Amino acid sequence: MSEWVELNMGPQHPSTHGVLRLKIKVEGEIVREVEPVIGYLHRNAEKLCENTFFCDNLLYFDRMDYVGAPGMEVGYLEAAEKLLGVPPPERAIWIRTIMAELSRIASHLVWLGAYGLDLGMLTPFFYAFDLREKIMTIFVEASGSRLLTNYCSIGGVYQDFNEKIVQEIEDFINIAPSKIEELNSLFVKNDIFISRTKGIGYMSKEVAIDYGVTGPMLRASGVEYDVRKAEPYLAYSKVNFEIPVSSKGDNLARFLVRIEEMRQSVKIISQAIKKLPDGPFFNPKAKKSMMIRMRGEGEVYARTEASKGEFGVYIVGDGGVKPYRVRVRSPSLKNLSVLREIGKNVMIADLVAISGTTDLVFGEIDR
Amino acid sequence: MSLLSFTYGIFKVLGYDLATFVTFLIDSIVFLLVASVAVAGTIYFFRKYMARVQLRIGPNRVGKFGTLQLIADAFKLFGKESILPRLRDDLPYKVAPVLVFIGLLVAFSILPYGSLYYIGDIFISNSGVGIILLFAVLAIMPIGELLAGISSHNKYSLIGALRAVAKDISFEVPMMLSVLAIVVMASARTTNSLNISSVVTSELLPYGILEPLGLFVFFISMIARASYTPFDMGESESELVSGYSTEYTGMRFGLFYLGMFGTILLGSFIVSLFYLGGYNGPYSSDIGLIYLLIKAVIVVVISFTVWLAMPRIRIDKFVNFGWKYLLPISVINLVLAGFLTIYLGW
Amino acid sequence: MEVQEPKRRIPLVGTVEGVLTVFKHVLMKPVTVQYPEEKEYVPERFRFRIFLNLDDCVGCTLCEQVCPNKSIKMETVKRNNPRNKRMIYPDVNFGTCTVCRNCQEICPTDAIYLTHVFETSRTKNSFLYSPEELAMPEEEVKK
Amino acid sequence: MEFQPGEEKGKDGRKIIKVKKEDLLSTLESLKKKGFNHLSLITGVDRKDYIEVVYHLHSFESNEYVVVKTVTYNSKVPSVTHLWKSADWDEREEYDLMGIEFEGHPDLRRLFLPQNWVGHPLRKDYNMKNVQYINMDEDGEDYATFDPGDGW
Repeated sequence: MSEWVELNMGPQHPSTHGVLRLKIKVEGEIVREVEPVIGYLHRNAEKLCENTFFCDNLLYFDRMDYVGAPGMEVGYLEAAEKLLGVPPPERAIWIRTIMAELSRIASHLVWLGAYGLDLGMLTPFFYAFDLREKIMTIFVEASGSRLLTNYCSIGGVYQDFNEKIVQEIEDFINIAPSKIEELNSLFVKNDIFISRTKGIGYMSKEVAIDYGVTGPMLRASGVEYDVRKAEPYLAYSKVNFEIPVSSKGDNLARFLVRIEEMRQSVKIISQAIKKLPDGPFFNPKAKKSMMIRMRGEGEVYARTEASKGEFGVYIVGDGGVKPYRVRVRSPSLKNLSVLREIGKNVMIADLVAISGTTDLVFGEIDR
Repeated sequence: MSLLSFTYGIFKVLGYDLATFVTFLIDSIVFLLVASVAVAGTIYFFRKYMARVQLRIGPNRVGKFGTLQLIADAFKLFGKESILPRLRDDLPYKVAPVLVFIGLLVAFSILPYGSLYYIGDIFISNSGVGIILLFAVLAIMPIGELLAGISSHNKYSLIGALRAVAKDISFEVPMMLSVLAIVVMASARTTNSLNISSVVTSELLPYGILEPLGLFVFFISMIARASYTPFDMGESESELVSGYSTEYTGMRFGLFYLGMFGTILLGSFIVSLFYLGGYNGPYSSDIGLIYLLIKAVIVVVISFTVWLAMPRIRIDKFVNFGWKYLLPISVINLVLAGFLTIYLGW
Repeated sequence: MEVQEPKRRIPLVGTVEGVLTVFKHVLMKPVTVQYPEEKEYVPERFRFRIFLNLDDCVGCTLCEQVCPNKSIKMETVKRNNPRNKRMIYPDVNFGTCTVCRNCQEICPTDAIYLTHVFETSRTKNSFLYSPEELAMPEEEVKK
Repeated sequence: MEFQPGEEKGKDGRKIIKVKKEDLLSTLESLKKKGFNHLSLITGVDRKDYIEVVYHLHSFESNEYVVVKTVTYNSKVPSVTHLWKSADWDEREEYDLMGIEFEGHPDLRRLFLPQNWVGHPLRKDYNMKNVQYINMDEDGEDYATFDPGDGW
């Protein structure tokens, strides 16, 4: 009984979140082999970055993880500012922290809704997006764009937070916890949801480390590792938060870790908004006409904890106005590569459930 | 007084043979139209309801409150090019959607719908073995699904059809057992316990109160029959694209779509007839149809809410659930029904 | 911090609770904004349509250089402007513009700026705005 | 600039170990034994005459970070897939875009681009004027072509 059928899931498939293509070999309902095929959204952002100024490159980073764009901007700026020697002022650091955490919640909410759709739940998607809309309002108030904010810039942020934005963030902090609880209860109270996630898609600690998995997926496998704690950047060393960890390593653990991360992010934002210092929001060295004249030399690697995992940017400068080489460590790519291992010998329905918990965003994987 | 005699009264001048023929023809056509409109109304209601539950507005552009949206959709579906897969098995591929829809319409015409003032009892067929006939007709629909899945020559369709069949086998037996319990209960009160209208008329206390387990099993079976979430493994759109209807476009797909919503409506009618007291109600018995409709709408709302709130169960878990839980529950229910009937005489 | 798995409960109770939670939302107000009839609130910092002040433009080409995806190209316009001797002005292709605001940031004379206007729907391939069209209000730009 | 093996501190404060290509595997093996169980990133930097290959290693236990650098003149580097599985796709990506051949990689194919793509885009001498189009063949595999009529 080893008659398998090769089934082609994607690139146009309802549950592959964009353009993932899974070549799977099924034996009846059981998946024997998975081979992810990627590259359908490949734009070669690394090459594009080599041909534009340091200040413009931000744009391509917005378009990587497009569901939580400010988080990606922060990652790039961590590296670029070190290379160019224009550190942001204190207020900009706190503003960026808030934006990064908001984008983490925004990204997790998209994942949450899409995960519901993967499992066949139609409604939580809309509740998640309803809450996400509040974050989008904050983004649009702060930056003028909803999705691809392009808010941070080298040496600070484009525009300062005003009272209205602070007010909206406070409103968000007030309503977010109860909405997150409601969303959470829609899922975890459901017996069918538990049966679809508990014990499914087990990933051991060793496998996770070996494949370079980071972020919530790694933490759900029992490694208490978060760049925000391990190598604090921005203002993360000055706020209190906890890293959710689970030793179970299954779909449910990954689900719960992400939910808990959202709660912790709300906590971080509420602390940051209180501690938001006054002062300049922009490093005068990087202002206006300096934009295209900034030169960087040497090489810098900066890593940040994006919503998907460890997001690293490696920039090599040769003293020119454009970077010599930009390399991006995409967390989703590493998280997807482990699907070959944990997607084996499960049912088709489970494969969808597992690839849902890896939280794929193809802008970032294919770059 | 019934719908048939009411119509016969109008055409009496034509003589017995011709009048009977015309009566049945006209009544059938009216029934067909009403059933189709009711199914379309269910779809409209679903879209509105889903939108409101999801904090949206729903169709509101075509006609007042979007009521004409379905007509627009129907035109769209008719106007679409029907793309036929090259490797199809032609006849079964074309027959399958029709089979699903026909099975549904026939099932509609078997049910009694209570009475309304001047028209009287509304039914087309009042067969003495109505219950058996009803479930025999309902068993046509899975054949259509299977044919659709196999004849499309698509891997997704094939897996979907296999899932649909596995699902059907695992809930049919409990469903029939729970219906059998109804027949057992009814047999104490009426001589004709296989006739649907006499079963319902004997149902002074709704059987759902006497047999909550039966109601549970039957409701789940009706969800599985209509194949929406949580039991839509056959056409699970996030796993198998669209299951057995993957290769269908245009009006052929529309028939599957209508079939699904029609089954929800039919299932609600059956549930309210068998378990919720049907067209029995307080005060006048002349408005039985209204009672039935109210009950059916409540069941439809419950079905839709379940649909929108639940994730999809995995096929092997459902088969397990069917054989290990639903079947024993329905057997217990049957035993209880017998006990209640024989010893307590309820 | 170890996350806690939900406690085991009586089967179906939680499921019914979930169904009720969903049902409760029927009574809530829809969040949809019916766009063409209801105008959505436009935030203060929202920017889209690029305007050009032809009198202020000095033709320095900085905006062309800084535009990340080459949406801005310089174009010759015969116009009497003593500050713009080369008579070159930027045109903008809105089909590729990402509203990054770099042109506005870098413009030394604030001649090019972004505005709240965003209803610039066009048929395919007519997104290129010449310098004169950039100076006109949106309603007057006939495409 | 001549490549000198040795250690130095980078601009971002990370320890950089520069090794010759011959010593690469033994260095990485000893680092892995020391507990650097997370290979974060493999980067190739095209320096025109030679290619620099950079390995970012990280240890979850001690939270240390180390960067290993090597150079190759014939764009061939030994593969480290047997040490870290995460090297698999990284090496495929670098092969795809940078053209570094990782010797001993079990399945060295292009990761993003179609298999018959001409050239490696991240090379400095890659001709960007030479447009290639992508289309799909009967089996669903992508292929690249120079003919604009064939692509989409």
